[in-house]
Amino acid sequence: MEWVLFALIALPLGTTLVFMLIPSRYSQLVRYTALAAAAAMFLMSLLVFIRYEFEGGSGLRFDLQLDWLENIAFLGENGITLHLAVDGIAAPMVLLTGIVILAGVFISWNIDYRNKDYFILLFALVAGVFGVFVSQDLFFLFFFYEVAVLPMYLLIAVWGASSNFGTFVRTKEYGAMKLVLYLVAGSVLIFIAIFATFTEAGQGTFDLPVLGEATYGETFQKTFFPFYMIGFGILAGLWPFHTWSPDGHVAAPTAVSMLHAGVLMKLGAFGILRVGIGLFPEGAQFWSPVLMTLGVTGALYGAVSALGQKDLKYMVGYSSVSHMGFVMMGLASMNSIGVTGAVLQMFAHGVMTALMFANVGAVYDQTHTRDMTAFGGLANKMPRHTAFWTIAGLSSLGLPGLAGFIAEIHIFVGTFQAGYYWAGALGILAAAITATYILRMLASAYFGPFNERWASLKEMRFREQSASVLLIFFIVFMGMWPKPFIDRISETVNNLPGIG
Amino acid sequence: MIPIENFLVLSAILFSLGMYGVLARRSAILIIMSVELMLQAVSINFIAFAVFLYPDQFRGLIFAIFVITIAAAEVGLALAIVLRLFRNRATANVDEVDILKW
Amino acid sequence: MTYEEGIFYVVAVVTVAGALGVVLARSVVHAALFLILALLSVAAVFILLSAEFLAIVQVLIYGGAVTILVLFAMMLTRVRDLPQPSDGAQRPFAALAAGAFLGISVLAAVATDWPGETEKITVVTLNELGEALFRTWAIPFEIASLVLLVALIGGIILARSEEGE
Amino acid sequence: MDDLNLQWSLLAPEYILVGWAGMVVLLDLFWGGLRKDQLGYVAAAGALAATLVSLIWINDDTDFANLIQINNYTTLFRVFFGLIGFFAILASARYVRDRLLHAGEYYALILLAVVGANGMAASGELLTAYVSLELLSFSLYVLVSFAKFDHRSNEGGLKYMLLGAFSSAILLYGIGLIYGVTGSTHFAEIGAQLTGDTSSFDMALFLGLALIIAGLGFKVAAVPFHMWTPDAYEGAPLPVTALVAAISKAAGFALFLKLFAEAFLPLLDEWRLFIAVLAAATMILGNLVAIQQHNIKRLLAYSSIGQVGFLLVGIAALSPEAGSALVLHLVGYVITNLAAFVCVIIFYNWTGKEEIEEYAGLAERAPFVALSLSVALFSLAGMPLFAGFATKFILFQAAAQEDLLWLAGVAVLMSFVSLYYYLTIVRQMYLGKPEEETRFPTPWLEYGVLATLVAGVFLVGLYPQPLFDVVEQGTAVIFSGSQAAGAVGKP
Amino acid sequence: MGEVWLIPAIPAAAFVALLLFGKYLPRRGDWLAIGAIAASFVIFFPVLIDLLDNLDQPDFTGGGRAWEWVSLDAFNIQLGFHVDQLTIVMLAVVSFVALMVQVYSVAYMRGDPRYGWYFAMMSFFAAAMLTLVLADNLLLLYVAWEGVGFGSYILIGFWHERRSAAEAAKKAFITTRIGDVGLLIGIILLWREAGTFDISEIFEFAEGGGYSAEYLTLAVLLLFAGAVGKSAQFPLHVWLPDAMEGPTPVSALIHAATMVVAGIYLVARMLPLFELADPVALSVVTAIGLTTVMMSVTMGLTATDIKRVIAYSTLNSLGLMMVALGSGSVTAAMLYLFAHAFFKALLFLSAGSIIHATERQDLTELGGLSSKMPVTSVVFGIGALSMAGIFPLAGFWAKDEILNVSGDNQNWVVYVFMMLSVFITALYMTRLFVRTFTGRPRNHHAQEHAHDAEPMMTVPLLLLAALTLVGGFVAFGSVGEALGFPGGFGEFVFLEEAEAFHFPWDVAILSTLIAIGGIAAGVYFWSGEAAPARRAAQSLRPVYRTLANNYYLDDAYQWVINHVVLAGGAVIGWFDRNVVNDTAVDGSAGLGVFAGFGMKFLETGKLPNYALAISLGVIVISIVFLVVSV
Repeated sequence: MEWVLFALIALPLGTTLVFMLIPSRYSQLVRYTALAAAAAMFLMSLLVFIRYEFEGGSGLRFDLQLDWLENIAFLGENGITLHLAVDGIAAPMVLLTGIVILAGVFISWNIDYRNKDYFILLFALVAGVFGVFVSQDLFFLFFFYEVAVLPMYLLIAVWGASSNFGTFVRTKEYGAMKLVLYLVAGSVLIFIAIFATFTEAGQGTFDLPVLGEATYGETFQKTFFPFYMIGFGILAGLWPFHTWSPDGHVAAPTAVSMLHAGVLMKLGAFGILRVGIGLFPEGAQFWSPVLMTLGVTGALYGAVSALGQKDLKYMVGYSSVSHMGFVMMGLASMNSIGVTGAVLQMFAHGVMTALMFANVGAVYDQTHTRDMTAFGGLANKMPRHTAFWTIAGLSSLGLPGLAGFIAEIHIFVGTFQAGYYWAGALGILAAAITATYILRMLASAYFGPFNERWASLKEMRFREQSASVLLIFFIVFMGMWPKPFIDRISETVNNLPGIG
Repeated sequence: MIPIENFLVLSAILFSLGMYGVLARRSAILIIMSVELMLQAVSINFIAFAVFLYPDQFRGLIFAIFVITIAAAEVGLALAIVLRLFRNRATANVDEVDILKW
Repeated sequence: MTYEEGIFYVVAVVTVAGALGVVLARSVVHAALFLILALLSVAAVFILLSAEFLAIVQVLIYGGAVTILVLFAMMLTRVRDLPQPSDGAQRPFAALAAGAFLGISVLAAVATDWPGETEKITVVTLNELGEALFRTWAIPFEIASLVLLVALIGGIILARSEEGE
Repeated sequence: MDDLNLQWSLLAPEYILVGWAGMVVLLDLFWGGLRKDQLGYVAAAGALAATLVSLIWINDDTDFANLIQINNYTTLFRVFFGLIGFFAILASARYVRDRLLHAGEYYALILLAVVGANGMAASGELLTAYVSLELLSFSLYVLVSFAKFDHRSNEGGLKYMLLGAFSSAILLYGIGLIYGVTGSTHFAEIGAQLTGDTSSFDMALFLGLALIIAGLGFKVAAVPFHMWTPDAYEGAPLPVTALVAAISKAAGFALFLKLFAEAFLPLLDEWRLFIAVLAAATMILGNLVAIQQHNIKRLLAYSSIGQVGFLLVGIAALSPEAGSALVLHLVGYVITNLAAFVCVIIFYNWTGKEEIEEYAGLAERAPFVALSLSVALFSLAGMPLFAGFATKFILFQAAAQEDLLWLAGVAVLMSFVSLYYYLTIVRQMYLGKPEEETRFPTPWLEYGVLATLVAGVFLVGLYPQPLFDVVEQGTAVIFSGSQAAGAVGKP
Repeated sequence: MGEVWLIPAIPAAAFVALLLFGKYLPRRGDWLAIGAIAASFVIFFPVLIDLLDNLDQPDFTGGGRAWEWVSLDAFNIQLGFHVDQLTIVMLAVVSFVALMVQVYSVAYMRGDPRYGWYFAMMSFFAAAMLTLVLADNLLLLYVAWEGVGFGSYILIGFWHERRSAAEAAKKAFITTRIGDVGLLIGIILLWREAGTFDISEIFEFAEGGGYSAEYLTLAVLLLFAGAVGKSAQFPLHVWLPDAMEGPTPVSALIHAATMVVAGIYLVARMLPLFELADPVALSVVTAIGLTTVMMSVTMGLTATDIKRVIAYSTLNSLGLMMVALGSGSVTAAMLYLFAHAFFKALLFLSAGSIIHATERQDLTELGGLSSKMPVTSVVFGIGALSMAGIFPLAGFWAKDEILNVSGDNQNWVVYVFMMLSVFITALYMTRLFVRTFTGRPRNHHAQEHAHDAEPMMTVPLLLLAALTLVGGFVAFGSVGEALGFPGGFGEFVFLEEAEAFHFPWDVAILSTLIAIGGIAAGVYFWSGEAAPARRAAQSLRPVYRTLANNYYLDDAYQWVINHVVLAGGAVIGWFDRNVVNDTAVDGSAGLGVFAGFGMKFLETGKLPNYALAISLGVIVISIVFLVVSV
């Protein structure tokens, strides 16, 4: 079974090559190739999730190690290896990626302008994402991290949309440039921290398990944990380094927003957990109050800003900031409940925000506006679409029975258990505010008397519906039966260093 | 006998004067001349070291020979370029050639 | 002070004077003439260092070839018509820099106690020199010839006027 | 001073190059029928031949008259320079045919430049090194001003030439002082001399060292000795720019590394900080100013200055690890840079334009070139999948190993800055609207060259192990001596 | 009988089935929903019997059973069910009223485009409410609690094309949600110390003195916040009157049986903790309850929408229950809840048939319907009298009980206010009845076709009316024993010790007199052309307007929302865009660009400058070298 992780990375990359061979005029062929590849990825990720065996504590599953660079310069045995494996944290993330890319391909179906190049970049991005989640080597984790960021630029700048909000304008070039530069700026910090880590560890290898064994001075940990925290945090939308995210969403094409908010932002949180906390538990302990504060601030701030938005994508973008704030709270709680909750939230938010963007895209394609006040009573024309929206919204406001609740309750409980009463309380308040803006949006855009201006509106296309249904299935599944997720995650989390 | 320092100081003076020339002069030809002065200083250095300190291997002398040779070639090439410049732009003043900047 | 020292100082003063002329003379032609002076006196310095062979080389290559070349160039570029003065705007900085460097290098020259014999000159015979030059130092010699070749090619290509010029 | 090894065959590659250069000139003179680009292919064959021949001495370790050392280091760089010449010539063929006079001399000069570069890498002694350096520089002076009637080429050549002479005078003065205090010009002997107590002649020694740093700094274009670079690059005919960017830097660093590893390593702790500061200044200035450029040649010039800063990191962190990392990055960088320049050349051959705005919509008109250029630029910015990421990562890690984490940090920050201006080019190509929709004609040869280089970029980026093995064997030898002296890196 | 879980499970299953296949079923599957809730109602009896058989066992859980849902060391959520006397009462009420309402709905909702969807949601709502009642741990209770909230959101906004409905649904959900913030925090606080969500275990822990007094007080008050939201107590009561936008049966279900009493149930359930906590906790409960009572009764005087008036009466009742709980008497509260369920459902459903018949629901357009709708008028009258607390209707006994306990356990102020509320209640219920059924029709053509509704709707009315008549007697010990209970209601449902039914005549007579007085006054004021009422309104104009505008509370909240919350959102949004992003982020980027702009002018293009740079470089390096190294 080891091959499966390698295949997860190789398949998208290979597909990009296949795309290059297809003459660009066969756009339909391109689409079906993409669909086939995405389906394959989805199935493989599902396989990874299901076939995850439970013996062996924190042990890595599907462990595969390919030499890349070793016995050279400062690199010793296994200096840098393509070390692929999943643990209980990575497994749900892999699944998430599989889900979102499949849905994303469905949503991208109606892209006509140079769709071949579009899919090439999209799949390169996905390869990077898979790579980050399954890498057990610090070098490759970072390698794939950048791979995942870079294609964003063209994806947004070429296929995105500029929008004019009257008082201000956000061009797609701006959004794309800011997004990429901001994220790479974050990786600068990571870069530095990695150098320091390797030197301090003195193991002559970037292999994460080995680095995990190494001992790091306490001051060293305290010094360099913030590098990881902020460096990865930027990608995770950590307040106040989040502004790339809403603008990026507004500029990005639908599927890219889905991947970006659904998966890419998770890379950041994942990095903090896997690298930051995994290597520097004491540093994490030391900085957790800060992380908690930032997380709570982000959660509230994002929710309140979302409350102030008229543009659907801005609203969802800020809600992402808010929800990633919850993830940060979970991580900062530094106990198994909270951290498990954080990972759950990563999955839950990934699925539901992807669903939200899919819906925004569906209505934007037809109306070419995202101003919620311009709509009204769309439920009459698009009942299913409305239902999807409602489910996504309810999940994000933490309605029991949907994914969001499971994740958030863990986070809140964890936060309280860690003794951050104020933080927990504010977090729960933020969840209530979430309810406010979600329901306001639904009430103004989808309910109430129908706005005749949209008389020509049609229900979502079948492909879009199937994408939504796919996502909803997992929202409900996790909401109803979270055990499979919790078991996998908590098993690993409990074995993390410094998680009490 | 004359101590080595004298020669070294002399070469230092020559070199500095050459440097001044390069920095201060406008005409490319004058700059080339100044460079020649600097190279003279270098040769004096080399020879002095060779004959005073390391006469057994006298690499300095060899060095000096090559310095002179190459200096000559340098002058030739440089002048050719200056000439070309003059043909193109009717000037040999280096501060007038600044289309390339920023 | 011995007579050798006397000679040295005379030569040195002439050399410096020539150099000063090169860098200060208002007319390029004068500068060129000063250069010749400086070069010849440097040749004299070589003799004082009992490196006669180099002195000869110096006189031949510089006193001959180079200066002639320079003068030719001046005629070709009619530098006489160049607007005066021939000094650039950054003269003070130049003086400053040169002065600073002078200080440093003189300091280095004086403050260092040079290893080995610093008072007595050992004469190197011409045959030793030739021997070394063509045996030990054959490689640089060959490369140097290539350098000259390149300079030659460059000179020809750049200097000669194409048809239609 | 007897029993020197005078086995001339050791110099076969250089003889081949020189001979070939002469042949090319003569062909040009006496065979009018030969098309100028075909002449180029002949010359390229020469470079290739020399490269192949130099492979004979793999794992050999001998020297010619104590001046030229033939060992893995030399072989590595002979091959490297040979290939640079090869690709440069191929890339120039069409350009020379359409835009330059004296094709024969042009190619001959490139070949001679390669000879000079080989000399710099091979020589174990200052005089030889200096003469080779001048050979390289002279060839480049001429080549830069090769477009006789182009004022910019002319001006670039003038500045390059005069400043070059000035700086080599400074370099010589430094060499003189070093010679004065150590009594030798052989790297190894100098190193041996400096291992002991140097306090008696520190003055001259450090002045000399400073001057040598300045002189070499000029050749590799380190701030503040870099100022000729943008002008020379912009002025020179495009293929020459490519050549200068590649070979003068490569050779400069070959010498820099060898000299400092074999001769000045004992003084490491004295000069490390200076080089580090130079490196920082270089990368900061290069990358920040590059943001402001609108001419692609000038932009690449500044970006190359930035790259010099990164390479200097390797010198600052001088250690066997850093040495090999430096060479690795050097190779990766040169390949990438050549790829970028080939793209620019192709575009110039089509349109005769070199402003960045004019690249608008290139992705529409020539997807392959646009893609390759993007790849090259991202590689320069140090993005993964491409050479830049792996090599930079290892180089900076090496610096971190030597307690230069701050420098590594600056370097990473600056390569992040560089991403910005590379992206602006990518934006032009992919977002700009082309003035006309028609596809450009396909120049197969250039595309072939480009494809090879891009493949190289990916190879180095995705699996550097073989290259790294070679590089490490190459650099091991230059540290062997000092390791004996027990002065490698820090305790 | 260990299958308690079936009671919520069956409606839940029905919901899923309807959701998936509803549109393919005959009659859109309404029979399925009704069948499901009926089944639950049937299963209720064995459970009841089972409980009665085992009353003596202290640790009897009524055949509850638990599945692990979420489990992670200290934190685990059980799908656990638990039955005790309290639960049983709630079960009876909920399942029965839900059944009635759904039967009623078949006719009421006939022909609605989303008929099937309606019944699906009804099943969901019932299932959620039953789970809430049966939950044996707080987190499951919270889950069901939220489920109920969601159900109400959908049902209130069922006719979402109506702006008002959409808004009302939103308002209901968000308002209750605000209370839930407190609830969840409270639950987690309780968990953090006790390490369990299981209610009984938490009780044990608390009795063991596990919580410090302040901590416990804080926790229970937070729980109470949840109850305030759900049970529409002041200041979160504003959603309830608007919730009338839903279909009338929904209003009946929400107000009579389920949603709003959830809060009461929660407090009753957790009352032991309130007792253990600082006394201030119970005082808060009383105060809130009393405030609610007084506000609602007064507002009931002026509201003109028939359903609104009933809604205010609901607030009124809920307030009373809270006061009862505040007085520490589960018995009184639950007795009232029990009775209230019937007569309130009755009132709503009959109001529903009025609306159904006249398509009007504004008092100013109704009147004189008694002739046209005799049955309705009668049952409505029964309900109204019960609400007013007239002997011997269910309402009387229940209200009496509350008056007793408040008399015993509260100071006289509370008592006085209670009596006052009794008067006003009677007053506005009379008004409602008089304006609706007596006098001359004010809007003829609205009433031309008005007539009693079809049996499908009247049967539930009659059943409820019957229960309203006799329901109160369960208070009597004898009745209870006759039914197989150990004794009267008080000996069945109690907190510490069973209290046999005692009947202080003074209170009874006093309250009855007051009520009758209220009725008389009402007749005086509003009969005929209601001239006295208008005069009163004239003379007390400011008071009148205040009441008519619900004490301006909605306006105040609206103002806060517009000028604080939304404005805050806009401000933060602006801040984020202009300060955080355009200034901080773009600014720092701009710095780099600007630095480049400055530096590029070093490249003057003049060769001498370049040479100067080189020389200066040389000089600086050498000087530093010489200074540092020599």
